[in-house]
Amino acid sequence: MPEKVKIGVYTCYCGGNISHTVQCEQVAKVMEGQPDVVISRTNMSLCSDAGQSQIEQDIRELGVNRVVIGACAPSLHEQTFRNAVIRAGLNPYLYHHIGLREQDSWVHASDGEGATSKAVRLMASGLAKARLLQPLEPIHLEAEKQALVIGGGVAGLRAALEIARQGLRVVLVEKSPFVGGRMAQLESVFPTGEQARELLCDLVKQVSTHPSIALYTQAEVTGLTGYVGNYGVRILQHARGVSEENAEAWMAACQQEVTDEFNYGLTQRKVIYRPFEGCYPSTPAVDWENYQGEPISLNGGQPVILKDAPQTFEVSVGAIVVATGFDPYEPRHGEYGYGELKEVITLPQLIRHLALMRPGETLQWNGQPVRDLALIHCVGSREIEGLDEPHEDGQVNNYCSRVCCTASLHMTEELRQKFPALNIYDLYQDIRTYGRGHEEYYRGAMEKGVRFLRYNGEERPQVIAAQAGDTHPALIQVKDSLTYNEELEIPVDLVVLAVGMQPRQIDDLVRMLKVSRGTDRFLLEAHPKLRPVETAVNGVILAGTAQGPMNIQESLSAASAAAAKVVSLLGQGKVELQPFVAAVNAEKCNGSGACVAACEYEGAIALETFHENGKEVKRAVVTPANCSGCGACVAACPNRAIDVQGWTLAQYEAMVDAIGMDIVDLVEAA
Amino acid sequence: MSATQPTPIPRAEMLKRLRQQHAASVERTQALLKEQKRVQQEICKVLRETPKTVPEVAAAINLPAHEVLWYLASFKKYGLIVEKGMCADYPLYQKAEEKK
Amino acid sequence: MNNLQVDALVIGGGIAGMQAALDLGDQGFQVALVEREASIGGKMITLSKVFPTLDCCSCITTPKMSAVAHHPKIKLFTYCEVQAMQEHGAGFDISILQKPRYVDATKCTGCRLCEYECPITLPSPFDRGLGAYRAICVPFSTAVPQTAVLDIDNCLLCGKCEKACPVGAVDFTQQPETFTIHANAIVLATGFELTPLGAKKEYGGGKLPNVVDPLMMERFLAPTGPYGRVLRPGDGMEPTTIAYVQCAGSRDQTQGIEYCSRVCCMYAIKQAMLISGALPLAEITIYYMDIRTFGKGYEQFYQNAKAMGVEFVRGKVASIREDEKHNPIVKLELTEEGRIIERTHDLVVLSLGMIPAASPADFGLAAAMDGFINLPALNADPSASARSGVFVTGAAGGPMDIVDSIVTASAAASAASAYLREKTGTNIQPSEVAYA
Amino acid sequence: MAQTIPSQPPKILILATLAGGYAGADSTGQSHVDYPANTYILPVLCPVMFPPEFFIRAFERGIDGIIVMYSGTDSPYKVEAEGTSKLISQTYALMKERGLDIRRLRLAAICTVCVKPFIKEVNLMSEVLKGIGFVKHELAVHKAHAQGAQA
Repeated sequence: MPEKVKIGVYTCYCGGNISHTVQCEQVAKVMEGQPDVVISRTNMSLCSDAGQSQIEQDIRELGVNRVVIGACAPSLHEQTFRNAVIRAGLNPYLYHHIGLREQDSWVHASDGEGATSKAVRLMASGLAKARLLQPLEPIHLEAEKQALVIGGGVAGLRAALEIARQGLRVVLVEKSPFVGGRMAQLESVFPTGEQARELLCDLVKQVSTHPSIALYTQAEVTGLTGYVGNYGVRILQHARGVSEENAEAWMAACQQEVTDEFNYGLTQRKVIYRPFEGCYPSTPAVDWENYQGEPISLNGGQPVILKDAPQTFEVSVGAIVVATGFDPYEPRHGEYGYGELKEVITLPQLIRHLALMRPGETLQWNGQPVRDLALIHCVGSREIEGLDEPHEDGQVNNYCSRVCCTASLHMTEELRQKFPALNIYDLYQDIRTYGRGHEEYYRGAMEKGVRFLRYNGEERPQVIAAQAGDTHPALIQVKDSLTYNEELEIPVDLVVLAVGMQPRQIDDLVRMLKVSRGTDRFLLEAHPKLRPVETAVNGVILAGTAQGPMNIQESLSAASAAAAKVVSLLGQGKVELQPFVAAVNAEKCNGSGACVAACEYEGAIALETFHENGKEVKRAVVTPANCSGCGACVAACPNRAIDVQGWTLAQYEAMVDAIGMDIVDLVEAA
Repeated sequence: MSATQPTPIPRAEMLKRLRQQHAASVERTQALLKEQKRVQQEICKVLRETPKTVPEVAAAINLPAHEVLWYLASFKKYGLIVEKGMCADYPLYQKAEEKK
Repeated sequence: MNNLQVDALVIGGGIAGMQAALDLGDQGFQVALVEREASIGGKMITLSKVFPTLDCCSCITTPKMSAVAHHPKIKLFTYCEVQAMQEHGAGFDISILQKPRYVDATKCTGCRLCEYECPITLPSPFDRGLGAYRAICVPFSTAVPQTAVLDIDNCLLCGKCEKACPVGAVDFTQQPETFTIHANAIVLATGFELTPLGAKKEYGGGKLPNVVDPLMMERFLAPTGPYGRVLRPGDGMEPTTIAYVQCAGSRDQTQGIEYCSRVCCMYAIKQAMLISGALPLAEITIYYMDIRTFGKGYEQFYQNAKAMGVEFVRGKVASIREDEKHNPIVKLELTEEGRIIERTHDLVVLSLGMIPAASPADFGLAAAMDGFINLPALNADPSASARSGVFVTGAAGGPMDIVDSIVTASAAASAASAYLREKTGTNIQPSEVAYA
Repeated sequence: MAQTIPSQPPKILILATLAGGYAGADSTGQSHVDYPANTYILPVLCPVMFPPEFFIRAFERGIDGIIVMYSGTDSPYKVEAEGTSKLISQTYALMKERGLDIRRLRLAAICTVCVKPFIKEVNLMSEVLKGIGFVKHELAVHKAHAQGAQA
């Protein structure tokens, strides 16, 4: 049998703030006479220790089991009183708070009588709600103290390491056979001038030796079930193909060569390969996508045909960090002459080209010495709708890629140092060297004779082939606003396109995770300030350039921030959610499915089949972990069989009735 | 009671010390208050009849316009005056009705 | 006052410090947050709306402030200064000065009766001197804690507030107190100040009444601002032509500030959009050399502003003077045309840059070239300072916007948490059941 | 008696979201701006939970005007902006059937520091109610008409 409702009502003077306008004693007196009220008190300052103790005492000694407080705004002290109620052993959700200060005494100072009757009605509505309050428990879900990190670039590595250092286990999956991602393809990094692969090597060493991190290369996520705290992830991992012991012999014996994506197509590599010296894992891998079944004879033995033996396994994780990174923008055929003129390359290609050169070698391209070189900024970035040609999905890249300006000017410094005689032209719209030490590259370039030309995004420069017999193979035509919009033609030996960033192709993953993408196609955060590394899907967190263009420093910060969110979520081994979620009254539910149709939250509510008196019936079942508590289902249900716990429709009706009542009736009822 | 514990200084003594310590700033503030009261009276007098703009008030009481604006902002915050429409690009200010 | 042992001390209660404290607290660490001002909220709480979403700033800041105040694992100390930081084997001893509020914080209910009684009115620092406050007041409407503070240097000692206080909270006998916090890790979130308005003499900032700084404009645009609308401070006129001078406190060797302050382009564009909303007839011009809208969604924001009619003029502003009506006259070289022109505006905003609000040396740390705390491992461990156990977040480590500050705050919390668990073996007690 | 005119002023119910209107009302309080006392603010998580019948019932119980102060597109809930407006239009249809002046129900986006818009909404509703009077009267008149039509 349900316990008899015994309400304690407290009207706070707030040191005069309320009582100067509202006749608190009168309010308390009316409350005293209302049904179910066992005690009605006033207090000069209820939030004081003495005030709180009084409430606790009444709960203990008078058996008060519902508490209604009229005081300052709930945002100020609701938690204070909730804690007092808890201390007295009562469920904190059996307490209701009415704001009599911000929403009554302070705004009706000129109408004391009106303020007092408002207080009476509001308090009466509080009683009405209190009678219908039910004890609630926060939803505690057991959570796996393990996280999945997707992507083994710098952000994924950093996120994995920080999560592991904070006591959770990590499953790190990398699609390619080696970790390091795009950072491994860099050489000197701004603004420190450190070597990218040396920095990575330190990070990889920490990741690979951490006992709580399990790394799977050549692996991808192929299936996903569950929700925050309890995701089931299916992972498919390809075979390495060769073993460490005969690694060198395998690579030597392999004949088939393919374009080496590590060097952005500048070189060829074998299909059994290591991308670079010092890669991790160091065992070479078979590039199954390109291996065409060539029989390989190891050390002159029987030729064998290598076979991939992909394995699928499942892991349970509580949260997922998406660190899938970026691809450099690939210019269209003919964009600034790219693909048409051999002398047009991208900045990432130039970085690899310089890395492949021998020390002391002069700068050459295509066998010809490079005397004049031009960098063009904003290639694949800051595109203008209606002016620039849209990409496959009909969109233009209207965003700034953030890193290309500094990367370009950092490159000019390296070029000037290595090849002092080289003439460098820099064609830009705005120089965006925003970070620590970035502006120095810009100033350095200006001082050291890099020739800057400023073009307008609406009239981008053109790159054309030179006429036969010209001194240079290519010609750039540009309207330069630094020389009062003079139309210039610059003969050059090499054109370097500072290409922007675009998100990797991860359509399947996006579908599985149900995360959203912005109009820039990068993954979308839940809120840029409130939850900048979380997605709208509880438990799915972003790290690094999957979210948008970032430099290494920013990727590292974002990855650490992602780790903080994972640890906050899973650190206790359980996730706690507010109890304000939908709950179905099975007796009233007739399985109409209206709630399911009304719900916008994936997996929050579904119809399930039950057996009732030998008949199969459908009933709605809520998965609290996925429910936001918005209550769209409440309005939709034709049978009033569903409610948001703690905020039920019946409670609102009771409150409205109390407010609608004539004040005379309220007072007479007392 | 431990011997090292200092005896509490009586409240009156503490207030006296506070007064001594802040004698200069109190004097300065008193002068400021006097000036504020004077300006307040003048501005209120000017605004009693018809609403006025900042430059109009400034001209009437011979005070720089930016100082007048500061006074009006403070009076508005504490309920002494209200905005009352615009005159060209300038808001008009008027004395607030006395609260009961 | 009692001394306190915590896992982590966060210094600075702006958005970065609050976020770092919340992240550490959510992980179960005992955290102390020390703030120099009487309320937390930092620079962010003074802003109107924030880019690029144009969210109302207070809607984002106040819940964080309240979360900090109510967090069971966070102990908040406002109106406190860090005096000294001693390192010892197990961590740090930080000596803290509690400045006297002359109000008993345990009694004050934030009712403001004292403020209404106080006879003296002063230029409000919250409104950058353009609004008014009283010598005793709650610092601003959404301050946390909602505790009054008395400005003793501008007090008449008349005692009216003491009589007005219904709970007897005003206490003229309060004295400064010093106490020590023992912490195993420290997060520095000391933030920034604007470069001084008058730093570049040619621009007339601080002299010309209608040349203002961007935080003043934020107050004009905020719903709680000093005028409740956009007026120029010189004479209360509703401005119809407003100009922004970019890089007025950055990228300028003559001021010794050679770096880019990262936020000025975006706040100027944002303010231009907000002014267009408030004053639909206003003409707004932004004088710039490079527009640096590099963050997520920022370039689109810039393009939207252009489409809305905000005028972007590339040019170097040489000087600003005023006419007899105090209208600022901007003299600039149009770099695209190679000529020098003068244009008169009703109001000019100098897009000032950021300088550190605290000296890195106060925490035993070296400054980088830009004067902010040096981060020795930018591309490996960007939250780490040169001192083990001391982490850096937000603008303490260099200019950055709110989004970046919040991300670096979580990053610093993560790095501090990893450090605490590994180095000191801090055993995390599960949080008490917190019902929210 | 249905036609008895209550002695109290008309009652305005304000359903205000915690993330929007409710906090806005608190801000209004902190600014000490006076507005009429016949306003009763109830906090809600998200107003999409109220079926149109809820509003009708409230009018029948003597609530003269209702303002839904939601968070609009700033809401933490996916459905709030769209769902609430849909629901309000459905309610309007129902109100017309019952002979209720649809000006008795308003939807307004109010943010946490929207002091002026909050006051504006309250004043607007007060003005409307001054013009159209008590809901009980309106319902009674409609009932009488309906009966008259039947007879």
